[in-house]
Amino acid sequence: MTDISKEALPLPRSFLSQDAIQLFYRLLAVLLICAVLAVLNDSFLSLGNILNVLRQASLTFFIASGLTLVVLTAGLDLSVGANVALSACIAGTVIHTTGSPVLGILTGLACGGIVGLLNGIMVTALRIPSFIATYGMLWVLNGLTYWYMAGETLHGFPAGFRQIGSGYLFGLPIPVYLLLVFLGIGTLFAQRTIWGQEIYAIGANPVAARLSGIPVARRLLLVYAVSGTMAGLASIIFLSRLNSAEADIGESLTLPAIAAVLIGGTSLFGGVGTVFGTFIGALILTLVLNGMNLLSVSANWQPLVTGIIVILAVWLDMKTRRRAQ
Amino acid sequence: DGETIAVFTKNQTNPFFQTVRVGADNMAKAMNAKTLQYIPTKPDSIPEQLSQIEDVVVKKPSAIVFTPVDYKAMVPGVEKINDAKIPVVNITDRSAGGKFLSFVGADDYSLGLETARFLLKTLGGKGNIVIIEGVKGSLTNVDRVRGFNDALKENPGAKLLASQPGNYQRLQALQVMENLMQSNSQIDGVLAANDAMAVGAIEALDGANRKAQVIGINGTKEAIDAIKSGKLLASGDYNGFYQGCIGTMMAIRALREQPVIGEIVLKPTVITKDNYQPFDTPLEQRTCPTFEEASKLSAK
Amino acid sequence: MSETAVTPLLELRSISKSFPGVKALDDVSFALYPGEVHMLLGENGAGKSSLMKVLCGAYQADAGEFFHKGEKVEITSTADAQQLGIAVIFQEFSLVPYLDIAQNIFLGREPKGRIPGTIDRRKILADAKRLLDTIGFDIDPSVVVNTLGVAQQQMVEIAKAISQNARILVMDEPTAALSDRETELLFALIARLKADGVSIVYISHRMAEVFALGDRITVLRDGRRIDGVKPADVTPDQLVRMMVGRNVDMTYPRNFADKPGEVLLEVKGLTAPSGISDINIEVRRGEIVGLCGLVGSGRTEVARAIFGADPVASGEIVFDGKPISGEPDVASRRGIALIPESRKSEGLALLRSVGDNLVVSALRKLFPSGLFDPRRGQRTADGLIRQLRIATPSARQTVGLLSGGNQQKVVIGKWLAAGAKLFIFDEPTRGIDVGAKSEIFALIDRLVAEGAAALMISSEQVEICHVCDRAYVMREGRVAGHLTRNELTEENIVRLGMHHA
Amino acid sequence: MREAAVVAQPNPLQRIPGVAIALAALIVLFGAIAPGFLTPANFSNVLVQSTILTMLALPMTLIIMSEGLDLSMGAVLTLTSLCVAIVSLSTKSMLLGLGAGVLVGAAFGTVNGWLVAILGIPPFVATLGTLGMAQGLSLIVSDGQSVVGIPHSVRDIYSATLLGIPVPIVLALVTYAAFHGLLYHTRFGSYVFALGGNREALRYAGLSPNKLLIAVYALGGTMAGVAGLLMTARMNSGHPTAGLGLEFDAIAAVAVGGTSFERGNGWLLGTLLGVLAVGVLRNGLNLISLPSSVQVASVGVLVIVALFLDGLRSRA
Ligand SMILES: Nc1ncnc2c1ncn2[C@@H]1O[C@H](COP(=O)(O)OP(=O)(O)OP(=O)(O)O)[C@@H](O)[C@H]1O
Ligand SMILES: Nc1ncnc2c1ncn2[C@@H]1O[C@H](COP(=O)(O)OP(=O)(O)OP(=O)(O)O)[C@@H](O)[C@H]1O
Ligand SMILES: [Mg+2]
Ligand SMILES: [Mg+2]
Repeated sequence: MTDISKEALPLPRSFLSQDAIQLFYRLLAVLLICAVLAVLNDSFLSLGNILNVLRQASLTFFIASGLTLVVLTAGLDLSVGANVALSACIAGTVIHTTGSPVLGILTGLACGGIVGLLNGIMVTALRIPSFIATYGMLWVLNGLTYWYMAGETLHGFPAGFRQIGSGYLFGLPIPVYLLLVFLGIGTLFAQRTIWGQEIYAIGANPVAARLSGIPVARRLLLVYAVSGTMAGLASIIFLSRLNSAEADIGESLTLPAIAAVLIGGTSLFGGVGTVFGTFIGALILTLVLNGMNLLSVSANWQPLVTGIIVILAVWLDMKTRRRAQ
Repeated sequence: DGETIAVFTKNQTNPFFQTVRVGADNMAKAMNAKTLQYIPTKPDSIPEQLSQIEDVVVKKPSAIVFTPVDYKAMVPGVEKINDAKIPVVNITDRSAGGKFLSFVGADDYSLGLETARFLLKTLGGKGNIVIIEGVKGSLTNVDRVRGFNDALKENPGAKLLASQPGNYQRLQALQVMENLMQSNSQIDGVLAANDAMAVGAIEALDGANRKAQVIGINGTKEAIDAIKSGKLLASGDYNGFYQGCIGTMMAIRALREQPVIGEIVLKPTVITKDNYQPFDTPLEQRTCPTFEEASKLSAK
Repeated sequence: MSETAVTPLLELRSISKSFPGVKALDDVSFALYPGEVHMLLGENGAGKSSLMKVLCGAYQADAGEFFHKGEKVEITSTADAQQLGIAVIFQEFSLVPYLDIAQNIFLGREPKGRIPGTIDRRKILADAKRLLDTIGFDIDPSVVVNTLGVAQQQMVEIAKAISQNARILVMDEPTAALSDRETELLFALIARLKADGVSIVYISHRMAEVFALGDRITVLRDGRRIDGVKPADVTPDQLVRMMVGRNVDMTYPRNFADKPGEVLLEVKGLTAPSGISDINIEVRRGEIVGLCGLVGSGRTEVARAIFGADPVASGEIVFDGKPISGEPDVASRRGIALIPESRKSEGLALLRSVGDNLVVSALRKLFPSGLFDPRRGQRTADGLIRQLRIATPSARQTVGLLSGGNQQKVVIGKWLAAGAKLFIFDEPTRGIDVGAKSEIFALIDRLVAEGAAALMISSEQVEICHVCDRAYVMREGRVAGHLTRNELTEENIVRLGMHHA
Repeated sequence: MREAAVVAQPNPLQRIPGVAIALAALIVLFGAIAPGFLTPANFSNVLVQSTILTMLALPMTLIIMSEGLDLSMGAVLTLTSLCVAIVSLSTKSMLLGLGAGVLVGAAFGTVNGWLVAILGIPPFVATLGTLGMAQGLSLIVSDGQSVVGIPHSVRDIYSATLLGIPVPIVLALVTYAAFHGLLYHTRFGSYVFALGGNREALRYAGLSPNKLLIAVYALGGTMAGVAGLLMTARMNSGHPTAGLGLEFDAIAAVAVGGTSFERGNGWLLGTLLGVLAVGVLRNGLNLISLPSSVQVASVGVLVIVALFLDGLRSRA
């Protein structure tokens, strides 16, 4: 039962919307982390390192941006990491056998998208809770990938293809351009299209959304397919950046992506959050790891620190939202 | 003839264990036996390998060729096998307990030492070095890193800048390397505890248009290709294929009451661009050593 | 009972309570005497529920004092209120779905079993059975609450309140979801409680109940107390004027069309797994067609099946000359609107803003290019807020914070924006005050006058008789009869709707 | 929390749930094709292997009933397992080890409850955070190494038998009985139903939902502590990654077992069946030695199929 009095959102007094205020706090947090790291380490503020952080954040962001849409509908996609692995392996094989990067990229995106679509079908047609459905999918995908790769590594891709992940354009890494492009597209899609509005409405109350004439099932399919396609995109970036792929690359990608979404202020209950927030979430996560590397902090501390940051970020988010009343 | 050999490996994601499995299959086929592969569905999962042992004990294969996912935590599992009186050969990581017919493995320490020595020799005994470690606490990692460090100690001119874990993961190694390059303007050598991380580090160096000598360990196909193209300096050969072959051979020989060798520690080979050719053949086409060859290997 | 002779059982003095953007209660005083049924009246958003929440400690008043039997007390928590014997039956129930009736009644006060921490199962069932008997509710107390209907759940609520020896019972629109028969049961129970000296605060929008039950009436308007009167001293019209501060015509004037337009909706032999069969219905432009029957006769199911919200087994639905089938998005694109009976769970995204809720069905129409323009959305919402006189500080207010009537207007508003041609209302006036009611009917009248049509489900037969051109009466999932304008009387509806009458 | 539309739902006890069908089907299938499957020794195997998961899945059921989730359980189990190992190693006492493990587990559970109840952080987030913390602490206290050489008394817990029944099975049965009693026959159990079903009702009954929530999560942590002892006993050592990921298995077992994620509708027996279904599947596949990649996929398929069956029935 919804306790309105507790979840009461304030009347915005200024022109700034709640989301804008939250993003502002997050940017402040980013600046704070940057300031601390800059004081502790000389090389932190170098252009090279900043580009470095952005490039590293981009991979997390690609996965997390699609995931954001899923979470906005009050769903979850635990299979994104496994999806990246399978898509990368299949795309890699296609490039190897056909020699055509374009074909490979298309297969990678398609593979990711199809997996996402299957997730969507499980959630809509079979009505399995997304959390469970995508957990099942995670293992199915792992099984497929393991079988397909049979413990081998794919490696060695054409130089042109490798530019996507490791090339530069006017001094900026290409993934950073892609990041900006998809940040823009994602934000526009969520905020400035009717599909975006419908996705927010579905997250806020799926029953009411359906009875308001929103094609809920189709939108959910779209959202899961987009999430899958973004995982496919991430797999391409991964391939071209690392010049290789093996079956276990996905495992370490899922939780950071979810963490980025949550740190970015998207609510698991659906209907609240922004793609830009997710970008900042990815940035914060990457900055912290970067800082720990620069400061030579033992990696043993990394899970601990990440855990604390996730809790802190969400708590502060709730705090500031409440105080804004 | 027709014995079934249960082969336990750590995961289905690391190419190294694939070479072990192919080696075991080849040898079994050659000796008219067959293999059953047991691999945890979650990579390196201790509880799962323990469960698999329990299930296999029910199934009673003729013999077992066993790689523990953790050399200490799997001891109770080995004891279960012993209790069930199934002959078992230990390969790759030396189990901390239990009774084995034979141990076939490589010496991680000398592997790390030799490979690192090769890199330092190439650099003329000096330069700035970083180590990228594998999974903390895994036996292979501890010994390899110890070998790296001892090689560094022999070369006082070399300076260790950082030793950070990449968890045997390509992406993590790449990111660690990228970050380390920010705070260290000159890196001359990279000692990576496996090939995937070595290749990850190379990608990072390439991306920043910087050069350093990199070594890895395992002698995977990918590493051989990188050595061929001059990107990777060397890879310490862990000889997974031989481990699979010889482990299976010992198990089957024991069943057939032929003599076995109690311990074979494969000598490290540092694969470089001068000697990579024999390693450049597809796994399936490689041939297992004969017993005589194997006993020669053990003599060293 | 003379007011001067008896000290009030409970008295609230000068209570004020504000929420961001609204002053919900402004210097309200309220006295409750032993053994009386005190009706609390007011428009939607007048502050009735807020006052009761203050009374039971769920809300903290910003200012004001409480007196219990003449002594000053503090009520800062629900525990305080319980201590004073106050129990509340809310508009939303406070039952635990997967516990049985007995456990629900004695939640937190379970009889202890022999092993520490356990519940004495036999005693809790026996106690519950006894209690249910006293309120005349014949049911097995080990039935899980989740399987009960709304009315039955309400009875459990009342049993729970009584088990706490409540001396003051607050009921917030208790009959909103009850059938006539269930309502009679409830009234009988109230009479019995009253005889036992229990004081009852009763919030209702139904005039008939006010006069049937009330000993005294307090009227609120815009968070202020307007007056306290006795039913004998006022007429319904006077009461309404007090509530809305102006004259309201309670006869819901309608401009019945001389001859209805062409057929807009035709339902032929509709059968659905949800329990309706062989439904034949026709709705023409310019008409308001009633759909009546007892609660549970399947009216909601008909509405949902037409709208595509439930699957259909067989039959045909023709809308605007063409057959229609599929999900609600198809129906809504073709111009059908459903205003569902449970607006909170099915009609609104409670945590989103009024504006977001108002434009959600009209997105495709307002932004044919697919690109959303927030400013245009805002303007549309503002227009609807003005047109429907929705009481909200702004389009940015969270819709869950509006009063029930205004929430209902938002649900209707979203279909106006979408330009629907056929409006299916499921209990459109449930929980809605007289002022809003006549506004809503005026709105419906205008819509049909402009060529739209309406299919209206209502349990209030008076309303059906007043506003409908004709009506279908349902019984046990089938259409039991059809009543033309001239035949449309409460008597006829009841006769057709009763089981085997 | 969202107001769910009031839908009449049949009591899960009154229908045969998908999980029971799946379990029965698996047993019949493997009985027919897997050599050695239908032997007492193998059944004992499956049961023993399922004990650790049972100990996590039972409290997880209560946590999910409270509309919560505990993602930290696997990591906490890992940490407690290490604590058991380290403490029993240094004190030579199994009981002190168990005490330490349970204490650490309970502490983590309490922190989870505190984050969820008092700070109001969504359970997924709060426990994702503590997952990281527990994992980090495991690495730090062990420095990434296995802890070995612990006293035999610890190990005996896993290998000993009581009246011919392996002790882990006895422990799991006792735990199930305790949870069954707790959930269905105590006041606390009723309040757990109310936590997910209607928290307001608790408040009006003068009970503190926050305290109850903390208790539920603390119970989860405590059970992770007990399971940690079993894990240490099983491996005869402590290991910093031993239990990672078990929480998802536990959640899958709960979900497969028919506990819904809304409105406090929980079914303990279903959870047990869910755990067993996972155990039987893994065991059977090992016995027929299908390729390992098929085994990987099979658990996912089981989860999807069981929930799909349930979905079919609840719609029919
Ligand atoms: N928790 C809250 N936060 C903000 N505003 C509130 C809150 N609760 C009530 N209000 C506002 O206070 C006013 C009084 O609301 P209340 O619920 O008391 O009206 P009511 O008389 O019960 O109306 P109805 O007949 O529709 O139930 C309304 O304007 C409502 O929007
Ligand atoms: N959650 C529920 N649990 C059990 N029975 C229910 C539930 N909800 C509704 N019912 C019962 O199902 C039957 C059908 O109700 P439904 O609401 O469809 O009827 P209706 O004709 O639309 O009446 P109304 O709209 O006046 O409620 C009724 O007997 C009702 O009491
Ligand atoms: Mg009200
Ligand atoms: Mg109805």
